[in-house]
Amino acid sequence: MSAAGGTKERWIEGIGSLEEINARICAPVLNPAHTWRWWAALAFSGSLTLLMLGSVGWLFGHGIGIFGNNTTIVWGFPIANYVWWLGIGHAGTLISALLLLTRQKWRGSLNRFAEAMTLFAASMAGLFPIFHLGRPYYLYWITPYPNVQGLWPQWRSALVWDLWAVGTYITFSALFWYVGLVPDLAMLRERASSRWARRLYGAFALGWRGSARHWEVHERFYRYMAALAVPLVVSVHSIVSLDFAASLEPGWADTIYPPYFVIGALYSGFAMVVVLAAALRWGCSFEPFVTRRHFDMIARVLLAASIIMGISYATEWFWAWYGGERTERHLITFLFTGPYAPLYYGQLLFNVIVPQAFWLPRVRTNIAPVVIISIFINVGMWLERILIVWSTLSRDYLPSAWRIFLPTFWDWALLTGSLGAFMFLFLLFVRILPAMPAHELRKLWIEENTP
Amino acid sequence: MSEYLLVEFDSPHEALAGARQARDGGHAAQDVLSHMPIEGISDCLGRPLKPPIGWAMFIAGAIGAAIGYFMQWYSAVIDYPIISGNRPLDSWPAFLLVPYETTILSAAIFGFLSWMVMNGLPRLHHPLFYAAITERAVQDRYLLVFPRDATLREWIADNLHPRQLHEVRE
Amino acid sequence: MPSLKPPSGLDRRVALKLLAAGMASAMARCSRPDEEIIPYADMPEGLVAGEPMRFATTLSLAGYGRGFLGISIDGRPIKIEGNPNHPFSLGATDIFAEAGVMSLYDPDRSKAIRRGDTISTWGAFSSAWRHATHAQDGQGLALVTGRVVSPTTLARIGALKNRYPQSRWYRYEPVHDDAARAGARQAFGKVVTALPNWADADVVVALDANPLGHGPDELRIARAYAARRGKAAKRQRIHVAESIWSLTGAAADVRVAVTPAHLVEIARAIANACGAHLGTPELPDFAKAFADRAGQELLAARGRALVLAGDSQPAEVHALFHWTNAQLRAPVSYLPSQDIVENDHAYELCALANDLHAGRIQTLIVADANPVYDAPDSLRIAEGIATVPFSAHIGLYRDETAHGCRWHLPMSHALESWGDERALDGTASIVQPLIQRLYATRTRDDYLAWLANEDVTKAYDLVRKTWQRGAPEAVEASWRKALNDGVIANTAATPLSLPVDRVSDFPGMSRPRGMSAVISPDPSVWDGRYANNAWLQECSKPFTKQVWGNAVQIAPGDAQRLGIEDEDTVDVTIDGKTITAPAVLMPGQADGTIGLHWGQGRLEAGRIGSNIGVRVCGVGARPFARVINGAALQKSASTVPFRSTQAHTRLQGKMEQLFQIATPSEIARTSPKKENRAPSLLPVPPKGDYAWAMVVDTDACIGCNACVVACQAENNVPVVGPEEISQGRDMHWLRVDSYMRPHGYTERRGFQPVPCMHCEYAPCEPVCPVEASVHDHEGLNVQVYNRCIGTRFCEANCPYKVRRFNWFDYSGEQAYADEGVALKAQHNPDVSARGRGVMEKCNYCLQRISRARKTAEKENRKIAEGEMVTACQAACPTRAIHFGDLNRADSDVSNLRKAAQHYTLLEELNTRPRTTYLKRIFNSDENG
Amino acid sequence: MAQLFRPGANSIAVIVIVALFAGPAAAIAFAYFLWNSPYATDQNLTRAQPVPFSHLHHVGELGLDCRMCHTGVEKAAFAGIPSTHICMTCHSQIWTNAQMLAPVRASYASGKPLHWQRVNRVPDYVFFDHSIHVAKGIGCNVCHGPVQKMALMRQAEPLTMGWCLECHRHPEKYIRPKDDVFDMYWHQPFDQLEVGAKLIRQYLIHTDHLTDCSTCHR
Repeated sequence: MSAAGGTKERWIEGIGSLEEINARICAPVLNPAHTWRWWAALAFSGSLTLLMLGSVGWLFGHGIGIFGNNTTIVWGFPIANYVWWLGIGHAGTLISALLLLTRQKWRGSLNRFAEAMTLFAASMAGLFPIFHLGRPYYLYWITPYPNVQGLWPQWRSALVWDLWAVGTYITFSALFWYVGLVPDLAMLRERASSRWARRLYGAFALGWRGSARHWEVHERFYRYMAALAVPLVVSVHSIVSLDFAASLEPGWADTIYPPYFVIGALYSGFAMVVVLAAALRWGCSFEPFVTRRHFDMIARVLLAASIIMGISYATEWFWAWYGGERTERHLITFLFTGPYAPLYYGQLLFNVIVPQAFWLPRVRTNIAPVVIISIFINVGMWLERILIVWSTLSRDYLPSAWRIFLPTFWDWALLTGSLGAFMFLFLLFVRILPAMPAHELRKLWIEENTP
Repeated sequence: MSEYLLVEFDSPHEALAGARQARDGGHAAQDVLSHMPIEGISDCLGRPLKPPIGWAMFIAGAIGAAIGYFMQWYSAVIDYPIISGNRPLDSWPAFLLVPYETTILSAAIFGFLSWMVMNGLPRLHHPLFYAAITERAVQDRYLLVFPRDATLREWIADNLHPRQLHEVRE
Repeated sequence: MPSLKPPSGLDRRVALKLLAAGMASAMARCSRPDEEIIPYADMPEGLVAGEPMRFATTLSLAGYGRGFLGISIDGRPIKIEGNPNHPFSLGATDIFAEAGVMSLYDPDRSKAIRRGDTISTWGAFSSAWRHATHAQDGQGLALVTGRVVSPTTLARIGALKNRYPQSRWYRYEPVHDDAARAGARQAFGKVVTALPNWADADVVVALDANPLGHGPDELRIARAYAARRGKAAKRQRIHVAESIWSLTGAAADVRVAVTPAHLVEIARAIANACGAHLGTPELPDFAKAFADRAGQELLAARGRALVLAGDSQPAEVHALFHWTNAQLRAPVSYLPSQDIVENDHAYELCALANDLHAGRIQTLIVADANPVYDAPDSLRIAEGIATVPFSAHIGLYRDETAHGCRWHLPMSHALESWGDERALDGTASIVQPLIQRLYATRTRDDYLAWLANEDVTKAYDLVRKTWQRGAPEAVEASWRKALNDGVIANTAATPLSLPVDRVSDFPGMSRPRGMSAVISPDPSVWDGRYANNAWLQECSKPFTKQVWGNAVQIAPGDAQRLGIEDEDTVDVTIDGKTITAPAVLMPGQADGTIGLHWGQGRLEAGRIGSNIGVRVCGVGARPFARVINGAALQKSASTVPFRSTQAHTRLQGKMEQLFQIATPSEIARTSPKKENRAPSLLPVPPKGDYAWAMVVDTDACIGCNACVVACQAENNVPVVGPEEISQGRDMHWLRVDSYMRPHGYTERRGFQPVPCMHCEYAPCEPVCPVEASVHDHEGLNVQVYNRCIGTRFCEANCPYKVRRFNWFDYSGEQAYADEGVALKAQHNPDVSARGRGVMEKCNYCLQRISRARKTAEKENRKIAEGEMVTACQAACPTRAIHFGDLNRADSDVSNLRKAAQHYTLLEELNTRPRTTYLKRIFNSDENG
Repeated sequence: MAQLFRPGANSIAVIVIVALFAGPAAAIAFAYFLWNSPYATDQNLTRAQPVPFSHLHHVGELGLDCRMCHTGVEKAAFAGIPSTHICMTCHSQIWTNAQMLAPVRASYASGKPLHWQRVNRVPDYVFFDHSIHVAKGIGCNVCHGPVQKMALMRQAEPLTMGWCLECHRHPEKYIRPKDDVFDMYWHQPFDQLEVGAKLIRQYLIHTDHLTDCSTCHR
């Protein structure tokens, strides 16, 4: 690129040298500034994590009767939380993979922490199906393992598919993330002061020397993984959507579900990335790497996604009306007029209406509004998930089975607890590992600064 | 015991140029240490690098797919056929999802293993680490690696005009 | 002897436990504790361990006996079934009979003699009795009982009377028939029991009469009713005029809802139609139309027409209808009343109150009655009893009266007692114990005999004495036969032929001010004596679907007028007394009427029944008045939760497909159809040795809930309790959905029992990740509890929502888990008790199928048609539930599936249910 | 700089990584074999009994028929443990004052039953029925082993579900003529498979239903 077009086009601002990049990126790990913020946040999220652990103990002690579920609305918060968290977990891998394949320069500043987010969010997601089981200690029966009963999983069940999809996704993301980390771990190995820290980072750096062979293998492997990641991500939330779509229930048995779920996943995921990016920018002074332009780009993505969500909702209404199926129609009227109506309007507002503000460049390029709208989007997406679970089961085929779901304290405790645990893990991550991929940013900086 | 001569450059381009020159001068560098990938430099080494990691992953994926399907088919059709919603015992459409995932899973895992093998990692202890400069190689420098040899050293000093030369001894 | 080292179990088990823990308890099938087998020291004759045995016995309702069979395994009664030989069971049961076992094992039953609150001894009581202050001749000695028709008990009372000539016996039954008795006196000059021969009537007109509702005659009538619903027989037409919904009203072909005052006018109109000249009735048009039509049809069917007046009707109407029936030559048999006491029930209770307050009673024995709860507050019975020097209560529970009395003597449950009962028609049957008495209790007869200090005081001897007839060996033979058959041969009374006095004058009813409260016994707990029976408390009432409480039923019109919403809490004020309860809107109820139920609001029922709902029998001046005028209704300040198992009952538009109705002519027009099924990509189901299927005839179903409780007893279905119900959770495997469809000026109601559909293409199965929900080769959709991990995907994907989940450890943590031991004894050992976190559901009584199959296979034959009977099918008084093998072309179910009125619930989903339905048929082609 | 790691570290690192992948697999395999082993199934386990009853003596030496004591075996699910009364029908005549039999006599006198320890046992959720197996030609010793050789009763087979299925899937391998069910010395004919197949048809055994879950679990 030309030096002339320099400043405006840049993704890294106000950096004078490679050393500066390294120093900034290692700072939170090796010599952090204003740590009190971090400790405060850690304490807060830690207490929420304790709340989660407590509720889980209570749950296993008393049984899932402590949730608000009932005879007909057999699924409640845990399933909604599962879908929501997993959705958030989709952005990371997709950012690093899709943007890598499409050679997007702004990927560099986001992929590392986005992948971490993916990992933590997916782990949270993975927990909820276990919490929701009547007999969680028999979870392993879903896996094919040699046993004295001579029994196997029932492979036609979407839940078994979930297990494989989520399991694969978490393993895959972890590998992808770790391999990307290795060169930076090598850097930390050399920069860390204490001998033990160096040995620790050194061990995980596996002796990376940055030799030409290393880079050759690394680049290829990284690209192939990216190529695998995209179909994987798409498959995972499609399979999750089959928990609902592969059923007979009104409002669930919809062919639109898989794409609609995948987009929804990216949507919430990118929204969460915005929040975390802002937090890092503020907390770790990563201003040079996470610029207004980054937020602008994500905002555009969110805008596009919000429009697709709007279309998906409209499609559901249209088919309910056009298909003329009694229960489908009744379900839509129920959504608009029933006891859940406020939530449904909230969903539409947050997921479709509010994000339209991104049409205005002024909104897109200012970090505060982007972050606020992103939080709205996350709330809206959670509402969508819970309504998908509730509304259908509340208005099933037989009126005699119509019930209403009333969440209990434990429903809320587990949800907020999981948020805390997620935050907790993320905080640990920024203090232990480089939250920005130093080697990629160095490359980018050199590209941007070579005449 | 192996001893090296490390030739330091300031920028990727100089490093690349140096490597080319050395190759053309008949003294192709053994290796390059850099904090970032330098496009095309692998062709300037003694023998070009073409790690077949793609093939490794492809084969692993294929095997993963086969195992994934066989597992379901064997358990649901052969070992314990059970009537479930009167679906066919071999419900192949439903049985396609698990293989899809196992394909990717095994490709990834095997890919990671080959990543290590082909990189010769883990290699926590390496003679090059005796050189202090290797610290910077993973941070902001570019080093060509040659065998330690006086004549070669002079030739390099004259032709590649590097920033600096380092020798690695035990 | 060889030295035995104990199984070196412990260390190994510990090791295994740790290991298991280490593997995240990966291998749950580890470390089994030692288990003992304890054989009999001396095995009883004929007993085979674990095999069910049936014994004939008798349970009474409102004092009248009905013969049933008790199933007992290893000496534990676990289930009650109908006795085909008994004319008032005819092989069927009702909820009270089914729940009998639950009462037997109820841990709250009284177990010890008590003086005040302290546990006392028999010795202490007998000395106290000897010093009781009543005179030698019994002056001041009072005995209070419910209705008594048992020969043995009557003999005891007689003996007591001999011993104490001046003593006084007060008998009253809360759910009484005073109006009918008075009517009979007017018509025939004496009290008689009028039993309609329902099956012989082509036209029935019921005026607030509820013969299909719970009561001693229900099962007999229901059988007859069903007999006339068959597609072959010439259909009966049932006209019902009533104020609030009754089961008979729901079963009616033509129904109007009018106020009690108008009911009397309808009676007048009908009598006029039959030739009485009683002046012109004042009726609104629709009611007049109803009366005219009913009158015409009655006349047209003279000889096969029948009019019935309900207990809420004044004596005049009863008398008038006796006359009308005579004019119609109606199929009614008049029998001498078994209830030998001349006075009416309400009168007796008032007399008791007066004598108590007048201090005419020094010694009071209350035997198996609960006047303190039953009597209206205005009688101040409790205060009266408090003034009595010596008062003793004999009863199953330490109830309100027991608390009011000085002494309480625990009574044995019928299933652990010897005794006898008579049915409405006098048919006598033996009460035979199925188990040794669980606690130190005695039967009512024991106590009475002792009080009368008879020489014999063992219930068994007393009963034997009653039935000493003829030569000893003959006696023994007939005794064995009686025990075996469950009825004592030719003890039924012979019908009387009675001249009917001409009814001259017929007073109209003055238009009442305010609203009229129409009160009836609770459909679940009767007059309150079953209030502590958890099965019955959780058995949802037919129309309101309410459980664990009672409600105020009001007409939508009134609700609108008073600004009352469904489930609002309301105050009903009657004679200055206020009842606060949730309101439930009942389309099809007469404006200006309020529906109330007796039986709730018990204070001392036990841990289950106390403080549930509101006490209704306290209001009013007359005891047990069925209609009280001048009631006021208003929205209440307080709120009482309304707990029901079905919130939505009204079907409109496309939803009417869910509960299909037809008229005979429509059925005639539709030709019997082949089973035409929607195409499917799925293969045809494997053809097993049997293809079990169920057809539920919603036309025969009267919504009595017997099937629900039967299922509960047979399958160890736990009770969840009021809190869980409010959460929207319940456990019934078989629910009876109650539906109504708007129809002209009224509503048409019907019932749809919904067990598992056992879909051939079951949606619940492919979604289960662990093969816990699977099909077997006989077409059963079975749930493997021990494999279930509780994902609940199956229920989520079940369009019929028939699966039930153990959110908590219901089978262990019932309201009385602490004393659950006795209840465990009720559990059917052939059925697993489900633990926490597993799904369960109807399995067509798999244990019965399995037993039938084994019996058949041991004889190298197939299960015969009709050999396999499910619990719900066995209980059903109208034989609405048909079960059998579709592989037999000639089987009952195969034929019904071809019938014109056959339909499949949610057929459009093409789940191919094995449980299907027959349409409800309204035998009246007028529409609206 | 000095090296961070000694040369040995390279090998250690490799070993660790290999362990990461091999470890879980090994654990699962181990668990499976453990849970199939007598250690977990209680196979061959004898238990302390109030009276050291010897099937070896009663069946092997005296040749008593199983049904003499296990009276329910043809009628009911539960084969039945003999009541004290049954023991005493003989032991009121012979060994009338054997020390070993004191508990039996005590029980007979007091009417308090003997407390035996269960040896062969399936979980509560398995509804096993002796009578039907006996009626369809499954011999006692197929499951209970050579009882006539056991001085003390022990669990002869693992009694795991997998073990049950083996027979429910291939009854022809084990079925025998009804008359030989109680014959402890019965030996399979050389053409067992043909004979078995014939008996299955003859006894109207519905093989497809045998592996339905509902056959044993409800």
